[in-house]
Amino acid sequence: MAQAMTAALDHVLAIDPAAVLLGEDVGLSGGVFRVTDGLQAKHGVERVIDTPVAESGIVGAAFGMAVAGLHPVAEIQFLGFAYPAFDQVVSHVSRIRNRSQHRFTAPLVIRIPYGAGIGAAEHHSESTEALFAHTPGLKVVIPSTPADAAGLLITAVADPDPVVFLEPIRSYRRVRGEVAEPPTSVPFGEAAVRRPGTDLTLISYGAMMPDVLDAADQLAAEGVEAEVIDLRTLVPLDLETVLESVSGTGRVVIVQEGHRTCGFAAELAASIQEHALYSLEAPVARVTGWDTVVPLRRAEHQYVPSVARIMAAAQAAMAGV
Amino acid sequence: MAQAMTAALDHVLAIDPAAVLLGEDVGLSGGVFRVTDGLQAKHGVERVIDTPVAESGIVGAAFGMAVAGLHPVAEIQFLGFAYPAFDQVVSHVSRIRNRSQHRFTAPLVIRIPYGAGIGAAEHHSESTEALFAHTPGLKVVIPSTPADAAGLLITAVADPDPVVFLEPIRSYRRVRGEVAEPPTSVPFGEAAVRRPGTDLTLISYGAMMPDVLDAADQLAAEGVEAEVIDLRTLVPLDLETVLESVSGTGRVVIVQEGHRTCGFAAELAASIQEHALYSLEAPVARVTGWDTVVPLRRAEHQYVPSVARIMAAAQAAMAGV
Amino acid sequence: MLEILQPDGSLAGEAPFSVDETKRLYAAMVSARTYDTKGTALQKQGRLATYASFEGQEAAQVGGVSALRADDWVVATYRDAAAMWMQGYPWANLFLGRTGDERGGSPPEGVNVLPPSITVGAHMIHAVGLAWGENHLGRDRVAMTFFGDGATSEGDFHEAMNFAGVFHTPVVFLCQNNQYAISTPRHRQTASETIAQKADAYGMPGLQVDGNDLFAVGAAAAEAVTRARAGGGPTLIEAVTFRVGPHTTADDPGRYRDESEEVEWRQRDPIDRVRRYLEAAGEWTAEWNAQLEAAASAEIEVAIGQAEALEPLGPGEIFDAMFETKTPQLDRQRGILMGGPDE
Amino acid sequence: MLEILQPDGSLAGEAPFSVDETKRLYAAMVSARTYDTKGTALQKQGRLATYASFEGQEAAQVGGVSALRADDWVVATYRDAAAMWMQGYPWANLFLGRTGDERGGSPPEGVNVLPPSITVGAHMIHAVGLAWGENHLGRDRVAMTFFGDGATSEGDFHEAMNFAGVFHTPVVFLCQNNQYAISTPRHRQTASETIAQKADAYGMPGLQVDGNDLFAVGAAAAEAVTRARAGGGPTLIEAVTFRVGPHTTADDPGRYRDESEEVEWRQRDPIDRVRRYLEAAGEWTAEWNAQLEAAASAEIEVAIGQAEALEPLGPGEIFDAMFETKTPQLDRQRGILMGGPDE
Ligand SMILES: Cc1ncc(C[n+]2csc(CCOP(=O)(O)OP(=O)(O)O)c2C)c(N)n1
Ligand SMILES: Cc1ncc(C[n+]2csc(CCOP(=O)(O)OP(=O)(O)O)c2C)c(N)n1
Ligand SMILES: [Mg+2]
Ligand SMILES: [Mg+2]
Repeated sequence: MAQAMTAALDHVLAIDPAAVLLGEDVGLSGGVFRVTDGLQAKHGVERVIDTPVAESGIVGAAFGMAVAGLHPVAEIQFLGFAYPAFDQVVSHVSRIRNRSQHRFTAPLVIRIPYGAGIGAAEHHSESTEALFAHTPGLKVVIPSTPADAAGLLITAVADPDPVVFLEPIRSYRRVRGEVAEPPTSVPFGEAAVRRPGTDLTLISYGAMMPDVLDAADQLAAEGVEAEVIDLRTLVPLDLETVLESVSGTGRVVIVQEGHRTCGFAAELAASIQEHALYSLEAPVARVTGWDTVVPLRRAEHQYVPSVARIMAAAQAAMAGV
Repeated sequence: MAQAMTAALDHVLAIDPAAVLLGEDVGLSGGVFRVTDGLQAKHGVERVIDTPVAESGIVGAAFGMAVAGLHPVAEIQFLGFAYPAFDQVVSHVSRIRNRSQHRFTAPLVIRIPYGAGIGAAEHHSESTEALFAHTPGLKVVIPSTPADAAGLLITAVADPDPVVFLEPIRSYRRVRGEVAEPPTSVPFGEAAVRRPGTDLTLISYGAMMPDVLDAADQLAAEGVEAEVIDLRTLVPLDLETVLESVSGTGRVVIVQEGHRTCGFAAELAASIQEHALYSLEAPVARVTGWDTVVPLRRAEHQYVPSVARIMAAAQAAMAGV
Repeated sequence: MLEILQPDGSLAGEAPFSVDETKRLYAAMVSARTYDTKGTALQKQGRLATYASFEGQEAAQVGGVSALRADDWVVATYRDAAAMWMQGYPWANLFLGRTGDERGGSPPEGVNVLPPSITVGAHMIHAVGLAWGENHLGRDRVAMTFFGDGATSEGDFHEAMNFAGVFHTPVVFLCQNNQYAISTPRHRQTASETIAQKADAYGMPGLQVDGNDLFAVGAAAAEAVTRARAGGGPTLIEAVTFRVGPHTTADDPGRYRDESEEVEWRQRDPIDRVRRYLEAAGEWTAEWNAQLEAAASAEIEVAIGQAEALEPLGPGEIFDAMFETKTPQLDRQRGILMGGPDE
Repeated sequence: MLEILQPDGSLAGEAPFSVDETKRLYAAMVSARTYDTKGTALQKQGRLATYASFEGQEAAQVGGVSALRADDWVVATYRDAAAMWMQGYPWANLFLGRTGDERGGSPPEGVNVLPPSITVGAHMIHAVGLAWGENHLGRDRVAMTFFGDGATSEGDFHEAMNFAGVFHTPVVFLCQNNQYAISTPRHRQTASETIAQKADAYGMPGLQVDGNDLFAVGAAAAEAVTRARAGGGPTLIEAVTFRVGPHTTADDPGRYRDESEEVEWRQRDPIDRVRRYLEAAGEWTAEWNAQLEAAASAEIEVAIGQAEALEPLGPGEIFDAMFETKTPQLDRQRGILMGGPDE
């Protein structure tokens, strides 16, 4: 997936003269995950910019650049280091269109690796996408495949509004797949049905998708055909595809790595029962990370939803409890 | 309510030598809402501390003080100005107990006025309590009455863990009521049933409570007896009281001023259907603020849930839609 | 501290402006004062939300912007109406914002002034990004950002200054040190002797000027803008001034400072000073002044009229500027507000 | 820049330590280097997560902490194991943390050292709060905080320095300017000529010292700690040093710097320098050194053994330290993890 993103960024820099990348170590060293590898050498230090260690400065400067007419792609090294920039994101980036009633806009992308599963240090394993989804004025994108990562990134840079682009760390190297050259753009607000099914709806996104698909395979072996939906963008949300599936299955399991309370699964569960209560054959189940700090390497497996936990929830849903 | 809080802080400063207050303008001028009025004159500049304009500094310093053994009560002037301190709250305040496995703790309180309804300037009307509820390791308290404001504040200062204490701005002067002297502490994790009822459960907290109670009165006039629950603390959450009520009524309307997506109402709705799907006679309804920036004075009324909107949702719930 | 125009109207250095320019800037300060006085009055009548007076800070704002080209950027705060207006932001927009209407934040095309920043500190880095972006796009525009002494304590001030230093962006940081951040006096805001000297920590020039001296501010700003435009990088200017009025109409300065301070600073009024200078040069008459005041008053009344004539955002319009195109979620929410079922 | 002990082991000023003290600190540096070497090796074997070497920075850390009393606070980063250990944080805890185990963050009672800060910048204000709190509680403890050149760009550095200046808290800010923040060289981090001069912006003394010189760091730290304890307020010390190894074991310095830089800085190795000094004084022998190394190695192997002997947190224990008492929500979640129904 990382390579697909590099190709997408390369493409964007080539076709959009207003595009610039900035962030800590994105240039000379190619970024902590090498997503921007080689791009400074190819496109120059004016367009691939190494910044001081200052996340609020990175986002705030990118905001100003965007208002001036550039299409900045800012990188924050890990989601756990995005919080120093939170005020810029919430109070400025997400609002300038509204506070100026379309007069000024901030078409910037904030790329942020997120999620656990590589045994990293503290603050390197967060999945707090809900914080951005709760913030009006942001689009929130989380790809799960290389083609989507590239295609959604191209859409993000071209989008007239600010986009928080969350990249699943554990998929960077592990998830592979074909990507067109140049990558084809993927629209926002269209969930992908990754697997058709009639018995149960499994909904997830980003880093959890491989495990969700594994669980679906195992369920199939048990005779349960799960429809698997990959949301791809949390804002805008393709609730239609979700509701269509639920109207057929009546049973739903939502899988999310983030903390449980007020996570995105809560939003989905609330929305599903709002619209489809009478088709539900079982409670909408949430399989989530806990309301704990993400544990470090030795206990990380206790936190991230496992295939076993997804299976247990699916079986409970099939049993109607 | 503001006066009750002043009395509670005065009491805390008197009985707890480790308590200190700090924040912008809390001393000489008594705070933007006069909640700390007179306390510096009475308890001294060492205990009621005016700080520079730097929210991250305020919270970070309070954190250090708490680890050293003090019980700091930090004030942020408005919830919209808490974001510069977000990293301190999320990455440090909420975590030190876990990252040190109980060896170090941060028993501090962060007081933050929140909510719309006084026609204030931009960034002065936020209700993003969900951001804190989503953050593991924080207790989140939102009083709706003077007695609770005082009583919960006393509990907060004595609590061994960090507490985010959100104070409803529009209730400061408008909501009045008896407060014992000295104020009686109110425990965390115990919702208050403000009105008994058997037909419908109305759940809310903080600034929305007066309107929710109004709606309940109007519903009663229409022959619908609503049970009204005031959560008082979002973390810990008294789900038991909620579920008990729902098992009786089968119909629920949750009222929350915050943005809709991933708000606390989403969490509650998701939890209620998880535990009580088969007692539901209608979808759990959410009456919320929108996924927009809180509008300014002239259009603010379009944002904050109105009694009419609460009534409409209640009537729909009674009709089972 | 750079001082050129003395309180008595005499010069202690070279005037940076011709007499005609000086008269034009004097007129601007008179307009600004008129706006300010009306702003406070309107708020008292309940026609504005809160209002933040900048009385006494006219020279700092007008002098600062005097150095800009029409297409340069201004990124300022709730207290910088004079600076914003000087750069083309209409009085009507400023009033409109103060009534509590988002459309106040939308100046005409071509006016490169962001809506006033209400959060303290975050906007300075926006000026850095704007200047950087313009530079990148091959334009020689400069950005000037206004902020207070209190704002220098925020982390974002530091990051903005540091980025400007490292990337050598064409920005002018203009700090109006008006001695207070709400109730907090300057000496409790930072232990630094001056604010100007903070520039040193970022490898940029810092200059302290008498902020009530139109000529000193104008000269310093011109030097900084010229340097920035020529690729010489950023500058920090500390304009030492005083907020004569309350923090906002919701504030009571009696709680935290002695009235004598205000009385003392009124002696150094920035407008009076230019008046004395022009008068000594035979270029000021009471009639001319009355004309200026009358013209300003009329123009500002028109602006108030425009602002108040605008109907509030209509039902559901609060959803219209969240994105270029509304998401399905916002569409649905708009539907609920407009009276549809709560679904 | 303060320099006392020259690379050749000769003195350019007065030694702040007696020979015995010097030998003790030399031994500490040898221990630190031993730990560091083993850390990198263990990571290569997959027994640690990432590891951040501090090779070349031993004098800055050991010299800094040499000035502290046992009950003073140290608030440091992922690269400051030597400083933390000097102040009582066990090697076993440091290793444990690096294996990815929260219990690494829990030093014994009485050790006033916070777990290492992984986020860059946020921890310096904690030192300010600790020092302030201790002061408030009537204790004369000092807090020393360690951070890098990169950390000075974060807004929190600014707020911490400013609070320390305004409230005159007994804190020592010790910046190890090791020339790089991951791939970013010092001159792209800030346009300030030195980091020490940033102190001026906060009304506190700033001192640049040769960070590879145990005596210079020790002398500067002693002066700063003495002043802080006596009520004289905070100090910023810039210890100019170099990160000889990679940023962490996940980093490849070849991408962003020339190896010649490393070679050059190895010449200025802080341990060698003290060795030469002691040798010249007839106080160093190869046997003594071998003994030190052997003792350090043995001690550190014990620590590794302790860390690795500890079973990982058991099922459900990840919920146990979120609060003093688990909330009902955490109890329920724990139940799910332990195999109960997913509700
Ligand atoms: C981030 C943030 N914190 C706090 C506030 C509340 N506040 C509004 S103005 C102000 C004082 C600012 O002082 P200064 O920068 O000196 O500007 P002045 O008001 O004197 O022009 C404060 C604390 C805010 N608007 N934003
Ligand atoms: C807030 C934050 N942003 C980014 C990072 C990623 N990161 C880890 S170390 C580092 C460089 C820090 O450089 P410096 O302060 O000079 O310390 P050094 O590593 O050289 O000791 C960065 C950017 C982080 N840990 N925290
Ligand atoms: Mg001020
Ligand atoms: Mg460094």
